[in-house]
Amino acid sequence: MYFDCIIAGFGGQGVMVMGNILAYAAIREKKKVTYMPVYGVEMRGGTANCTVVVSDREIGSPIIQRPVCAIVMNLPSLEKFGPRVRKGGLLVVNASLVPEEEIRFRGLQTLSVPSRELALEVGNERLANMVVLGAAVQKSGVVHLRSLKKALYPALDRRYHKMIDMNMKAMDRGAQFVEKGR
Amino acid sequence: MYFDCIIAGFGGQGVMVMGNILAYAAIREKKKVTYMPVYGVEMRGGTANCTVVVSDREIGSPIIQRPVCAIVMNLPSLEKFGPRVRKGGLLVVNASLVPEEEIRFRGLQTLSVPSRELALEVGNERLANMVVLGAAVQKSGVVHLRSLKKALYPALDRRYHKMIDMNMKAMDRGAQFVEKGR
Amino acid sequence: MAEIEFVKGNEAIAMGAIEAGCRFYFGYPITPQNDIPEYMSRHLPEVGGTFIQAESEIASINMMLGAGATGARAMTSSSSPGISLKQEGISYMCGSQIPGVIINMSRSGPGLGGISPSQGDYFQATRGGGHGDYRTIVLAPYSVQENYDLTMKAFDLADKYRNPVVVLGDALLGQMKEPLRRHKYRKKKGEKDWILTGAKGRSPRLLKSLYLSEGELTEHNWRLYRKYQRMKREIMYKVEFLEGAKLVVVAFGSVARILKSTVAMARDKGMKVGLFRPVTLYPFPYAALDKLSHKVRNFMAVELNTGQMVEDVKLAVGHKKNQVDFYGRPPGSIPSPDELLEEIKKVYNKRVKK
Amino acid sequence: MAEIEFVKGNEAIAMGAIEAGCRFYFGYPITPQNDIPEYMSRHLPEVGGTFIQAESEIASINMMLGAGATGARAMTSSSSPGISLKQEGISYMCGSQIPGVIINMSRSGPGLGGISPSQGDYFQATRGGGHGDYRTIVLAPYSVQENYDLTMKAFDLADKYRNPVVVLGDALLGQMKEPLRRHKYRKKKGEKDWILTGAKGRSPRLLKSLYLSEGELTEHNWRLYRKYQRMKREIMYKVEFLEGAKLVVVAFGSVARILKSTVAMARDKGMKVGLFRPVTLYPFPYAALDKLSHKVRNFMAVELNTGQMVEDVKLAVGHKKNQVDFYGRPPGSIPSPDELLEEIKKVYNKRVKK
Amino acid sequence: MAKVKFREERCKGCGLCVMACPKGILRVSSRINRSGYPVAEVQDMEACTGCTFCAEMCPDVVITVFK
Amino acid sequence: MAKVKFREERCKGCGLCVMACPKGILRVSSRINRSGYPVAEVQDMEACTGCTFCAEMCPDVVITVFK
Amino acid sequence: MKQIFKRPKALVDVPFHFCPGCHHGIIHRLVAECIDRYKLRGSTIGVASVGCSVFLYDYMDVDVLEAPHGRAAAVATGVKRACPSNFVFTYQGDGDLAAIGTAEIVHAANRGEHITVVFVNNTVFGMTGGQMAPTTMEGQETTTTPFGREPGTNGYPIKMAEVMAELTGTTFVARVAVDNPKNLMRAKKVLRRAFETQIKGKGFSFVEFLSACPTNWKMSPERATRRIGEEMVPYFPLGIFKEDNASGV
Amino acid sequence: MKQIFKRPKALVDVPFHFCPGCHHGIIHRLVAECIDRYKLRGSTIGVASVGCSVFLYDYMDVDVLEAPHGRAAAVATGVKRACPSNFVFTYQGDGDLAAIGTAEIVHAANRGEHITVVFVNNTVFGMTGGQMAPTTMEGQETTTTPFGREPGTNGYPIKMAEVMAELTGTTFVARVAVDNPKNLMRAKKVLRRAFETQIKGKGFSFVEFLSACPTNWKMSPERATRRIGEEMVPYFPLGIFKEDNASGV
Ligand SMILES: Cc1ncc(C[n+]2csc(CCOP(=O)(O)OP(=O)(O)O)c2C)c(N)n1
Ligand SMILES: Cc1ncc(C[n+]2csc(CCOP(=O)(O)OP(=O)(O)O)c2C)c(N)n1
Ligand code: SF4
Ligand code: SF4
Ligand code: SF4
Ligand code: SF4
Repeated sequence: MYFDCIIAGFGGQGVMVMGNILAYAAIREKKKVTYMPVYGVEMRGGTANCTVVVSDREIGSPIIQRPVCAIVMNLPSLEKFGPRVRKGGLLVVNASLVPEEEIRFRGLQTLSVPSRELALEVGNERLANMVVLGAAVQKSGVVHLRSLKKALYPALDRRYHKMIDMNMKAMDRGAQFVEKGR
Repeated sequence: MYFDCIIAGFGGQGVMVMGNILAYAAIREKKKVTYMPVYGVEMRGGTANCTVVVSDREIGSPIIQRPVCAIVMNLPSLEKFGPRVRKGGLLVVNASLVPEEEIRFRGLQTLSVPSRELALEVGNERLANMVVLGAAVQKSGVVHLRSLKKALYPALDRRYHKMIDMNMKAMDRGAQFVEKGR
Repeated sequence: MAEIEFVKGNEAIAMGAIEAGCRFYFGYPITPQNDIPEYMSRHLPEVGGTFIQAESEIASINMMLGAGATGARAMTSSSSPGISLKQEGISYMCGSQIPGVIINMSRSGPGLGGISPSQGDYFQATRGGGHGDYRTIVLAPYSVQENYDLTMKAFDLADKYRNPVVVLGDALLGQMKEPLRRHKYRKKKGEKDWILTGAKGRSPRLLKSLYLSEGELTEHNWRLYRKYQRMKREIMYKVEFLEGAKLVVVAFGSVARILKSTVAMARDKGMKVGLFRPVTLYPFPYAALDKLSHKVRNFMAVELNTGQMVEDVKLAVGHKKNQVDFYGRPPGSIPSPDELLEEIKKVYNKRVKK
Repeated sequence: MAEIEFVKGNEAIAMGAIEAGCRFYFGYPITPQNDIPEYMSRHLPEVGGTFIQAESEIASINMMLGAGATGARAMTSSSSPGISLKQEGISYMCGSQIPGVIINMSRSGPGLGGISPSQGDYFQATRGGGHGDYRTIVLAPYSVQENYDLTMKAFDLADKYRNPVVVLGDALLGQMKEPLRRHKYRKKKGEKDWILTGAKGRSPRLLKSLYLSEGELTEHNWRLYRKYQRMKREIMYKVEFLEGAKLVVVAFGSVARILKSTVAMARDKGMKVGLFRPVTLYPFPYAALDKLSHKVRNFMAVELNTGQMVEDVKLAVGHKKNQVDFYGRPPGSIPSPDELLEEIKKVYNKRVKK
Repeated sequence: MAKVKFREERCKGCGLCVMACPKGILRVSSRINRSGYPVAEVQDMEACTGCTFCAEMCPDVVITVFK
Repeated sequence: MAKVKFREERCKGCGLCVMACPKGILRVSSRINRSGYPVAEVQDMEACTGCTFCAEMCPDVVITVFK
Repeated sequence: MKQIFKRPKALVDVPFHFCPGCHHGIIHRLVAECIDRYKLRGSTIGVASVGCSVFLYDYMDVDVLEAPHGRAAAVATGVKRACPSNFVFTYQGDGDLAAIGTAEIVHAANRGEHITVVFVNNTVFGMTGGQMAPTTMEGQETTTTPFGREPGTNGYPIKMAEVMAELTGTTFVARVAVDNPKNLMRAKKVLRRAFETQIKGKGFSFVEFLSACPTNWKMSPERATRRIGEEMVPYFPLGIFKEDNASGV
Repeated sequence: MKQIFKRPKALVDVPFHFCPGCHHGIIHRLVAECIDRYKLRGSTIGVASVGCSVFLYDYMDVDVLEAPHGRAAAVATGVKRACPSNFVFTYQGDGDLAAIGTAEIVHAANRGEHITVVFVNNTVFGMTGGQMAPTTMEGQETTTTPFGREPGTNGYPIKMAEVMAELTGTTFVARVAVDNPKNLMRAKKVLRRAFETQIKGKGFSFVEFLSACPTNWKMSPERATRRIGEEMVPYFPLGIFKEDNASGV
C-alpha cells in the first residue's frame, strides 16, 4: 500500500501535530513513513503545512507534488492544495472555516467536516484538528482508528497526556461523522 | 643579451637597494628587467636576497635557480648561492666578511672585493654595498657604470639624494678596484 | 516499538553524535538546523558533556579546534552562510591535522537567500571553500537513519585521519521525520599520541599549521596530499535499479531521495533508468562510476543547483564516448518526483530512444 | 623614461585601482600584500578618496558592500586566510548584485601556512568558496603591467555585471618589480540606476539577497545564472609557441610566468612545446582549449598546488582522445624554470616521443 | 471630545492598547478578523480623553486618534 | 660582592641593560658577535651591587647574576 | 475634529509581519516618525540586519541595504563614508549586534562613524526561534538554555550601552524602553537626540531599546510587556549614558 | 657566590627571533617564570596567536596550540572546557586581540572562561610591518597612517583593559609595563595574581602589557622604551582595574 497526504492550515491550527499523530499511527502498524513539515518565515501566523507518506515499502520522496489526499484547515490551503490532489483522490476540508461553495474540484472525493461544531460537542473547540484527523483516517482507511488513538501517546509531549482522553473522543467524533454523515 | 643575478646578504646590508639600482640602470639602457626580493620572516636580522634579470627581450621567469652571476655579501649567502652559479658564471664576494679560503668553486670567475676597506677609503663603511655593486657591474658589463650612477636618482628615496655623490664615489672605487686590481 | 523512534533529521544527527562519544558542541543558531544545538543543549549535560552557544560561527569552529586539539570528540553545526564563515578555521584544522565534525544543513544562497533545501554548497564542501590545497571528507546522507549513522561514522573518520569531516545535508534532511533505529556505537581502538594534555612526563607537543623553513611547508603539503589519497579507502556509494540500465542518474542527498521515487516511476513506465548515489562526496567515487561507464553509455547528473557535482561526473566518465546530461534546479525550491520524471524522460528520449 | 616606472607588483595594483576611479579602499593587513593598503593610505587622500583600515577582513568586505551599494568604486585586498574570511560577504555581494573588486595576493596554505607564492586558492576563487551557487569573474595577471591593467579592467567588469570581481595574484606577483607603463583610464559610459543614494524624488530602492516568496529565489538564481553565462564574453587567454606544438602546457599567473622561460628553453632544445595561459580563470576558456584540442593531442597542466585547474583542463579537452598530464608543486616553494623543464621533458618523452 | 478609530483588519489582539488606556475603556473583543485575530474595541467612547496612549503603544499602528 | 655574566652570542646590543643599571657600569661595546650585533659589557664589575635590574630588563635573557 | 495621531508617512502602509504584541512594531514607527520629523525621507539610507527586523525595507519608505548577519555597522560605515551627506542608520537585534556583530559595532563606534544605531534588545534570538542571546537574563529559559541561563557556563547578560559609552569614539549613547506610554514618550525624545547627533555632524549615536518578544518568552503580550519593567530595567537601567556636545570630530 | 638571576626552566634555551630591544622577550620570560613558580610545566596548554609572538611554541617548554589570527580566546575556550584541570593561557598582540579578535575576547571574558590572557599592546601590527593597530596613539605615524593617526577617520586608541573591566564576567583585569625595573617588578606580581586567579578557579584573568616595538616605531630600543612612560602610560594608565575575590563562578 502507498498513501501520501498534505495537511495544511494557519499556524496555530495544529496541522503539524496532526501529521505527527498520523505518522506514529502508521509506525504502530509497522509501515514505513516520512513526515515533512513546511513553515513560513514568521514565528506566528502565516501558513503551515506538512506532508506524510505511508507505505509498506521503502519510501522515496518525502515531498509530494500531487498527493493522494489533502486535509485543508482553511481557505488559503484549499486554494493552494485542492487543485494538486490526484484524480480520484480525497480532499478533506475544515468546513468551519471554508465555505461550502469554495469546494468545487472535479474528480475528487470530498469530505467536509464541521470541525468546530463537532469539537464543541466533545467539549473544546481547540480539538477541531483531532476531529478532522479522525474523519480523514476513517474515510481513507490509511490506518486503523485504533492505531491513531494509540499514537497520541508517543506523538504528544508528556505535559499534554492528561488531555489524551479528550483527543480520543474528538477523533471518535470525527470518525462517527464519516460513518453516520453527521 | 640576457643576464641574471642573485644578490644576497644579511638584512641591513642593503642588498635590496643594490638590486634596485641595478634594475634602474638597465631600464635607463632601455632593457627589460625584473626584480624579485625574498625576505625572511623576521623584521630585523635574518637573511635577505633578491634576483635581478636583465634582457633585451621579454623576460620569462623572474626567479632563477642557476644564475649567471651571484653577489654574496656574507658567508651564509656564499654557501647557499655560490654552488648555484652557472658554469663559467661570475661570483662576486664581499671579502670583508667572507674569508678567502671559503671561496672555492670550480669553473667560475670569482671577484673578491674588500668592500669595507674600500668603503672606508671613500669615507663611510656603510657604502660597502655600493663598492661591491660598482665592482660587479664593471666586471660583468651588464650595464655601463655611467647608467648605474644615474640610476641612483630614481632608485633612492628623495631623503637620501644628498648622499648620491658619496654613493657614486663608492661605485667608482669598486670599478677602479676591478680595473686596477686594488 | 521500543527501539524505533520517530525522529527529525536534525535530531538524528545530534543523537548520532552523542552516541559516538561527542561531548563538546559549539555552535551559533541558524535556520534550518537549530534543532541540533537545541537538542545538544538539553542532552549533552546528561552525559557530562559541554554545550556552548558561541558568539559566532567563527568562534564555534575555533572552540572546536581547541577542544579537538585535546583529543575530545567535538562537533559544530550550521547552515550555508555560517559555514562560509568557518572556512578559515577549517583550513587551519586541516593544516594542523585536528579532527572535528562539521554539519552543514545547507539552505539556499547566495547571501541570505532563503531557508529551503539546496545543494549550492557542493563545491565549497568538496573543494575546500577556504584557502589552500586541503580537503575534508564529505558525507552526504539521504535519510534520517543515514543522518544518524553517517554522523557516527564522521567521528571515526575524523579521528582516523586527523582531519575535519563534513556532513552535508540540507533543510529537507534536517526537517523531515522518519523512524530511526538507534544502535550502540562500537568504539574504535587506538590511542591519540598527538593530543595536548599538558606535557607531564613527556616533551611538549605542538599543533600548528605554520611552516616557514625552506621546503618544510611543501613537504607538509605532500604529507597531507598522501593522506587525502589514502582517504579513497573510505569511498561509499549506493546504486539502485542498475540491471540493464541505459541511463544512470547520478545524484546525492535530498534530491537523490526524491529521485528514488522518480526512478521507480520511470521503471514502472518501462524506462531503463538506474540511480547512482555518491555517499562520500569527497573522496568522490570516480572509479566506481568509471567502471559503470563501461556498461552504460548515458549519465545524467541531477542537483539542486545549476551544476556542480556534474563536473565530477564528467571527470569520472567523460573521457570515453559517454554522454553526461544535467538537470539542475537552482536553490530556492525543490522539484517533485513528477517534475524530475519529465526531465529524465527528455534525456532518455534523446539519448536512449533516439 | 618619463612614463615608465619601476614598480612593485602590489603597488601596480593600487595604482591601477586609483587610475580606474577607485575611491574607497577597505582592508586589513596581511603579508604579502601590505604594499596595497600602504599605498592606498598614502595616495587615496590625494584624490579625495577614503582609506579605512578595518578591524578585520570581514568588516572590510562588508564596508565594500556598503560603499559599492552607493555606486562608488571600491576595493578590498588580502591574502589567502583573509580571503577565506570574506567568503560570506562575497556571497552576499553576488546575491545582492553589488560590484566591487577583491584582490587576493595569495600565499601558501592551508591554515597559517607560509608567505610564499601559491595557487592553492584556485578552487576557492573559481567555484565560489562561499555558500550558494554564485560565481565571480576571476582575473589572473602574470606581470606587473598586467597587475595594473587587469585591476583597471576589474572595475569595469564589476560595474558591467554588478558582480564582485576577483584578481588572483600571489606573493610572487605582488613582490616582484618591473617597469610599468601607466596609461589613462577611459571611463566606460552608463548610469547606475540601481544605486542607493537616498530616495529623493523617486521611489525607494532596495539591495538584498533574501528572497522568500514561492519561486522567487529560484527565479533570482536563474537570473544570476544567465548573467554568469553572459560573462563568457569576457574570456581572455594568451598563447605562445603554438606553431606545430605537440604538447601544450596550460598554466596561469606566476607559474605561467616562470614557464615562459621553460617553454623557450624547451623550444631551444627542439621540443615542440606550447603555452596556453588562461587570463580569466572564471569564466574559463573551455571553448578555446577545446578548439586547440582538435590540433593538439597532449596537454599538461602545471600549477602551484596538487591539482585544481587541471580539472578545468580535463573538462575542456578530456572528452576526446586527448591526454591531460599534470605537474603540481604544493604550496610552500616555487619551482625554477629548469626544474619545470625536467617535468615537461618527462611528459614529452612519454607522450610525444613514445 | 475625542475619538479613536481602529483599523480592525490590522489588529492582532495583543492588548497593549488596553494596558495603556488610563481610562480603562478598551478591551480585546471576541470578534475575529480575517487574519484570525480577536480585535480590540472601545467600550465607552464618551470617556476617551484623546490622550493617544493606546495609539502610541499599538505595535501595529491600528489606532488613529481625533480630537 | 656581585657578578654579572653575559652570554655574548645572544646579545643584540639593544642597550636596555645599560638603561637599567643604577650604577651606570654597563655599555654597548663595539665588539660584534656572530649574529652581527654589537654586544653589551661591564665596565666596572667591582661596582656591581647584584640588583639584577640589567638581567630583568634584558629581553634576550643574556645576563645571569651571582652574589 | 482634528487627527492628533496618525501613521508616519515614512512608514509604508502595509501590515507588519511581527507577532502580536512585539515591540519591533513600535520601534519601527518611532524611527519612521523621526524620518518624517527631520524630513529625511529623500536622504536616508537604512541598513537592515538579519533578525526579525530583516524586512525593515518593506516598511520604511527609504532606500535600504541588507547587511549580512552582524555586519550592519561595517556596511553602514561603507555607506556613510561614500555618502557623507546622507542620513544612515542601522537597525539591529541583540543577536546581530551583541553576538556575531560585536567586533563591527565596537570598531564602528570607536571610529566614531557618523551613523545612528537602533539596537533592539529583546534578550533572545527572535527570528531563529528563541535561542539564548548575549543579553538573555540570568536564569531565563530559552531553547538553548533549557535549564535557564547559568552564568557559569553561558556567561552574563551583556550591557551593550555601557560598553558603548566606555568607547572614546561614541557621541551619544542611551537606553530606553517602550513598555508604557511614559517610557515610550521618553524614548521618542532620546531617539530624536540620536538623530540630531548625526544630522549635526557630531558623530556616532546609539540607542538601545528594551523590547518584548512575547513569542519566544512564551508570555502573553501583556505579561511580556510588564516583564520589561519588572526584570529587565533593574539590570539594564534606562537613561542617557553619554552625550558629548563637542562637535564629534 | 649564588646565582640570583637565571633563565626560567620553562623557557627553552634558544635565542629569540625578536628584534633588538623588543619587550616581547621580557614578557615571554615573565610568563615562563610564572609557569616555573606554580609548577605548571606539566599541566599548561598555551595558545599562540598570530603576530610577532607566533613562535611562542619555540620558546615555552609546554604544550602549545596555534590559533588562527584573532581567535586565541575562542580556541582557549575549547581547550579549557575540554581540559578544565589544565592551566590555559593565550598570548596575543593588539592586532590579534583588539582588532580581528574583538568579538572572541569580549565573549570569552563575558562568559568568564577560566583562562589567563596575556595581552601585548605595542600600538602597532608588528609582524606585518608596522601598520596601525586599534591601540595606535593619536598622531602616531604607521605604514597605514602615513600622516599620523587621525581619530576623525581612524578612530581612537582603544583601551582594552578598561573595556574588559566593564564586563561582568571578568575576575582580574590589569595593565602593566616592563619599561623599567620598577614597573617590571610590579608586572611580575600582577601576572602572578592573574595566574593565581585561574589556579584557584576564580575565573577570567587579563593582563595588558605595554610593550615597545623599536622596529616599527622606528626608534632606538632605548628611545622606544622611554616612549612607554612618556606617551603611553598617560593614555593607558597602569594598575589593577578589577580584582574580584568571590570564587569566580
Ligand atoms: C552568518 C549567519 N549566522 C546566523 C544566522 C541566523 N540568524 C538569523 S537572525 C539571527 C538572530 C536573531 O536575533 P536578534 O538579532 O536578537 O534579532 P531578533 O530576531 O530577536 O529581532 C540569527 C542567529 C544568519 N542569518 N547568518
Ligand atoms: C586572517 C588573518 N588576517 C591577517 C593576518 C596577518 N597578520 C599576521 S600578524 C597580524 C597582526 C600583528 O599585530 P599584533 O597582533 O599587534 O602583534 P605584534 O606582531 O605587534 O606582536 C596580522 C594582521 C593573518 N595572519 N590572518
Ligand atoms: S495594541 Fe493594536 S494590535 Fe494590539 S490589541 Fe490594541 S489595537 Fe490591536
Ligand atoms: S639588554 Fe640584553 S640584549 Fe640588550 S644589550 Fe643588554 S645584554 Fe644585550
Ligand atoms: S519572534 Fe519575538 S521579536 Fe520576532 S516578531 Fe515575534 S515577538 Fe517580535
Ligand atoms: S617587529 Fe616589533 S614587536 Fe615584532 S619582534 Fe620586532 S620589535 Fe618586537
